[in-house]
Amino acid sequence: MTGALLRIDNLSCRFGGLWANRDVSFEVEPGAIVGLIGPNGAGKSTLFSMVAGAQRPTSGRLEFDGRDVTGWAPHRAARAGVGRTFQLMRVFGSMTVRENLTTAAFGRHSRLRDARRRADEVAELAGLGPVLDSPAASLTAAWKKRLEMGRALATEPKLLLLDEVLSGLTPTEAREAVEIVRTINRGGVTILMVEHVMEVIMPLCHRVVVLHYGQKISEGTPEQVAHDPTVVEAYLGKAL
Amino acid sequence: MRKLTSITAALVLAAGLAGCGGSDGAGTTDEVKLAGLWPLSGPNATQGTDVLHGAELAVDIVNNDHPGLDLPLGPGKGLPGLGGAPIKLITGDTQGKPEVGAGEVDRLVTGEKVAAVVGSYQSGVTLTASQRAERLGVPFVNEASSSVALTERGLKWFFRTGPTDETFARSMFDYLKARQAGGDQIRTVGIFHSNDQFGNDGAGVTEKVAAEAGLPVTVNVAFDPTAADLGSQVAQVRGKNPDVLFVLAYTDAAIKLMKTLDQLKYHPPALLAYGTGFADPAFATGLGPLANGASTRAAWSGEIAEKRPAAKTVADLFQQRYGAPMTENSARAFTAVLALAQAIDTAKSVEPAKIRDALRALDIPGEKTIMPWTGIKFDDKGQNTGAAGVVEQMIEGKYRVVFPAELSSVQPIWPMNKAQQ
Amino acid sequence: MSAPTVLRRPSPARLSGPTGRRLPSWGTAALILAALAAYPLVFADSAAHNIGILALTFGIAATGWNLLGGYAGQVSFGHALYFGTGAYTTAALVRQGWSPWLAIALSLPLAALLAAAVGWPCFRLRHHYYSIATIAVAEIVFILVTNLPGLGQANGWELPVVEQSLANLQFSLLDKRPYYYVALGFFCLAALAVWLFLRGRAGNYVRAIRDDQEAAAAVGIDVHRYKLAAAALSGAVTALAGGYYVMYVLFVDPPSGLGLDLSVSFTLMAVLGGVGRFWGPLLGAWVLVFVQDVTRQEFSGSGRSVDLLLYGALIVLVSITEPGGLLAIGQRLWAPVARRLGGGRGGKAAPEPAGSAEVKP
Amino acid sequence: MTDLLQSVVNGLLIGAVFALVAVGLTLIYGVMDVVNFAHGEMVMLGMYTSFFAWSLLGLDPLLSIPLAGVSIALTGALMYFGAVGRVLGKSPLAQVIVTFGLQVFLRGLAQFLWTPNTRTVPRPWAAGLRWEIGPVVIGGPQVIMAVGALLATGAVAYFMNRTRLGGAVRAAGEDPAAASLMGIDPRKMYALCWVIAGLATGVAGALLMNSYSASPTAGVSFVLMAFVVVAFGGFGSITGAALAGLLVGVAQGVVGLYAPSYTLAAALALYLVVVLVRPQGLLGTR
Repeated sequence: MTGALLRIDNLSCRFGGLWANRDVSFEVEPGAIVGLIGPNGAGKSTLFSMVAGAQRPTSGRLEFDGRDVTGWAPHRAARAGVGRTFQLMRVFGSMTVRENLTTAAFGRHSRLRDARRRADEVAELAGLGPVLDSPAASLTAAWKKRLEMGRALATEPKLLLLDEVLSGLTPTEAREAVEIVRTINRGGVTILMVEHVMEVIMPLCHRVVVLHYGQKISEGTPEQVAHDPTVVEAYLGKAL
Repeated sequence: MRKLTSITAALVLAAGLAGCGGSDGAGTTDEVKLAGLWPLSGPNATQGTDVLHGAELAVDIVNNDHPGLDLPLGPGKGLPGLGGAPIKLITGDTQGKPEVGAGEVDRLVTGEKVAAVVGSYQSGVTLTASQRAERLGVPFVNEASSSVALTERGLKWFFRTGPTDETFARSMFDYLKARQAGGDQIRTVGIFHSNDQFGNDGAGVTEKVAAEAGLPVTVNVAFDPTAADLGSQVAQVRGKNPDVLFVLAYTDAAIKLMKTLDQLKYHPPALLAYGTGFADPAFATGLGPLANGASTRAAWSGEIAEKRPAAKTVADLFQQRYGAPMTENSARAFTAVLALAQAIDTAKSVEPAKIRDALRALDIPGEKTIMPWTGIKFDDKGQNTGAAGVVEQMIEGKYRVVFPAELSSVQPIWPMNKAQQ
Repeated sequence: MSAPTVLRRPSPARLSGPTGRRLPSWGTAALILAALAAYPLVFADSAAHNIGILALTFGIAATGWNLLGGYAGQVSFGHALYFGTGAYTTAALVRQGWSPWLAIALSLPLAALLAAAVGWPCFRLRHHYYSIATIAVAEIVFILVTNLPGLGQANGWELPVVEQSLANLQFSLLDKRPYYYVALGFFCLAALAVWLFLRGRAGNYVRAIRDDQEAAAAVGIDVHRYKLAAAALSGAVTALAGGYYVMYVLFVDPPSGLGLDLSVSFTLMAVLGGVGRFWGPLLGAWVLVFVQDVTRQEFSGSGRSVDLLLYGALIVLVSITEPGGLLAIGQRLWAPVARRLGGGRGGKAAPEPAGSAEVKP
Repeated sequence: MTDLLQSVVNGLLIGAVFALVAVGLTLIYGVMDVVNFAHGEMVMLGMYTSFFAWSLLGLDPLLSIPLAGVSIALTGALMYFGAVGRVLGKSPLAQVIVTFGLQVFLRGLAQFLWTPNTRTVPRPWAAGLRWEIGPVVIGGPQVIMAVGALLATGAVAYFMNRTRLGGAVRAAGEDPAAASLMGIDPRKMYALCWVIAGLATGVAGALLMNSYSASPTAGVSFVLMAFVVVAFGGFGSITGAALAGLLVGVAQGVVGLYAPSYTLAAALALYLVVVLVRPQGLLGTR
């Protein structure tokens, strides 16, 4: 492997007169866990949406796995190997957890039996065993977040985009979730995760990118970023 | 599984046979069952019920003694040819839907074992229902569907007592010829019709008869009866200003048209309608004086009762029984049922084939009917050759016969807007 | 004006009731089939057969509607278009002397193509926008067929009466059981096609699309393509009903083949019986055809019809009390009985959803 | 040329009525994101109210405007509390279906109570008026209906855009959660929305009785046009509906002149083009 798995090149997105992202560039190398952080409204979710194909960039270029994927439809991005979760937990409510996973697994396995097997593997990995036959709509938020991860994983992605999968969890739940993320990563899946709580992901990430007002203001190892005065100012400034 | 099915089937068959034992009625002469198919619920229920009343009254005339009534089967009880057997009318509701009408024919013929079917007001329903009667080999007598096509299908069991659109068109063009002879200028004709079956058929026939009469059709507007506004459509007619405007419209559009004519202050010298909306009592009550001047074809008119004692008796009986005046629809149904009863009486049998042969041979003179017709005699297509229409004009809130002269009681008002002053 | 976000977000779970049992087992299918096969033997008169034939035929159409409206969540109010495609194509070809079997068979791909062609632009629209668009398309076709020469216009088409045989799809009217059993055969065919579609990947996909279109796309589902696939099969199944219907009635005109009322009745049957449930539309069709027949007999002559009133009340009641329709109500009533009967099997049943969800991760 | 001019004038006048009918529809849509398929039936009930006010009380349709407005406003409230309000937050399918059910129900109810017969007010006061401007003739009822419709539309627009209560309704529509934080009960605002829509629709019904006939299906032709108008003007926009109403009116007038059978088809085609090409309509934002 020579190049990066994901290359974001001068990506911008504008809504009316408002820039949600402006000239953001960074790379995600294969096998890494990269954190994308920033205060509320920093443009993290928009950037995510663009990578996942759900939002068309105004300008700039996206390269994934050596291919130009700028402006691809979300299902094509998913087929190419970009899995994602949704911050607001969009599970398939009328289906059971197993059906949710099976549906996602159908992307790589056209036969029901194979898809089911993949679903069971993922359920095992994401610890979804106890709720496998429950309707997804009846799950608690913590379970739904876990299902979101499992569902994305069932598509057998090369890159997994996790959108605030840790926020809103109790400390115990969060620790378990972090463990799951690690396990997934050890299985060879590259991870790009959005969090706005820095403390939780600092120990998890190999590298961190900081967005503020739609622009990248810092990038580096968690330690480097944590001590970057621009970052501190952005967070404290926001707090004040 | 198969075993289960066959056991169920056997049980069920037994139950079915036991349940069905009651209906044996075929061929007995203690009463003659006739089916009456009309839109008794749904959007045309008012007309359907009116038609039903006409038919019921005819059954009453046959079944009960009406001494002195100069109509077939009037005096005496029941059908003398069948030992005084009474007629029983079994109704079926078509809801004005062709498919429902068809299903009802099957039910009444196979279930109730009726000897013949009368129906079914709308041409579309008559079409499917009479096809079923044909397949089942049972006579079908139609009372009020005027679509020419019905008798052009080569059916062997279908008979129509009433006039067709073409007959009506001829009556109206005869009227125009009479007007021309009287000095009115009639050089062009316009047609204004709803774009449904009734409107399309009527417009086609009008064009054909107009061509025969040598009158050019200068404007032919098909309108959507559900359109909110007819202003543009009327403006189009006004632009060509025909001397006579033929109209085919249901009630709502008929009222809309008259209002639009008034609002645009445009009235053709004559407006001749093909009944339906214009014959609906709601037309006169809803429009009041605005309805004045409109003319329409009619198969029957209250005024005919003034000229024929039998018609007067029947119309009075109708008013007595139903608290409403007899209409052309009820009169047509009355006539159809009476004609059918006469045929059954002559056939002296309830066998469908014999009834059909009797219908073929039927010949009732005009004065033995309540209609302004020369009589009832079917051609080989099943069309009554004696059927004819009259032309009426709305004068001071009432339809008056204006043509033919021998049946008319008033002079037509020409141009029509003179009637509105 | 931007749209409200909180109250609007639906919980689709309410729509389809218990999960995991949506597709029928062979046992249920066999039982239903046996009951349907026995019906014309139990009720032997022509009127009952007529009800059965219409219920099965409309059941086919409603099952077709349910695939798109219930399973894929695209509520069409224009399915009469596909029914009409089946009816008109069959009528046109049979009038030319074709075999009705061939004619019906040919009308199916035609309707599928038409459904896909209509869906191509319209599936970009969501919810009401889509529903209104389906009305618009169907009504435009209705108006065109009514007015343009060549398709019978408002007068409609009558089909010729020919020799009675299975090949001609015309049977005796004295005993309508052949009509009934052919309808049953067609229903089985339609049900099988829908079942085959739903049981595999496509079935999961369309349900995912109904639940959440964005999430569906995010797991790699080509939303547009699967909507089109569902629409195509749905259109073909509905056309099958139309084709057979026209062979039964031997007449078609715009109101009876393409009318908005027809579209509404398909929706109604599915909603009443249980939308997104396999047997729901069939149940709804039987109930509606039966209710219509009974009220027609009951109120005939009064000039008032009560069927519309009743239908409307039923739809409103079902939507506000149990969107799962009669089947869901039946299941709810049956559940305590089943629990008592099968008390010993409690351990095997899946844990209560709410309970299991409380298990801490 | 005269015909064309006449058609344009007719179209403008009837277009004003389309606009008023569309206002209620667009209001409910904009605030609640619900399409009221029973809207035409509310118009129809308004027409019946006006008819019976004439036949039983001898009131001219113009005088029964308040009565019809209030009656249909109540009907609107009833529809909201009895049915529509109960499916909010449930599946989108239930929301689409419930008003459809109401449509079938109300039409059936009218037919059951009042038979399918057509009811007309024979000689409303407005029918006595007529103006002639050059070759163009303008009927009194048309003018009265158009003026009344424009006034009513203006009143609704004023209420929604210029009053506190109207602002609260809009707030509840834009963000129910935020509105409840500000002490606005969104459900009350929704109910109010149905009342206002009912009011506007009832007024439209009474105005229509100056020239039209009441029957159970009388609302159909207006509601299909209203859908087109709402889409054309931008879902949720009252001003847009007013403008679009006039445009659609003129369009159907002109189409009526050249292709009289296709007025409705043309309007529906217009709807499809608008939602597919410019989904936000004429004045819709977003």
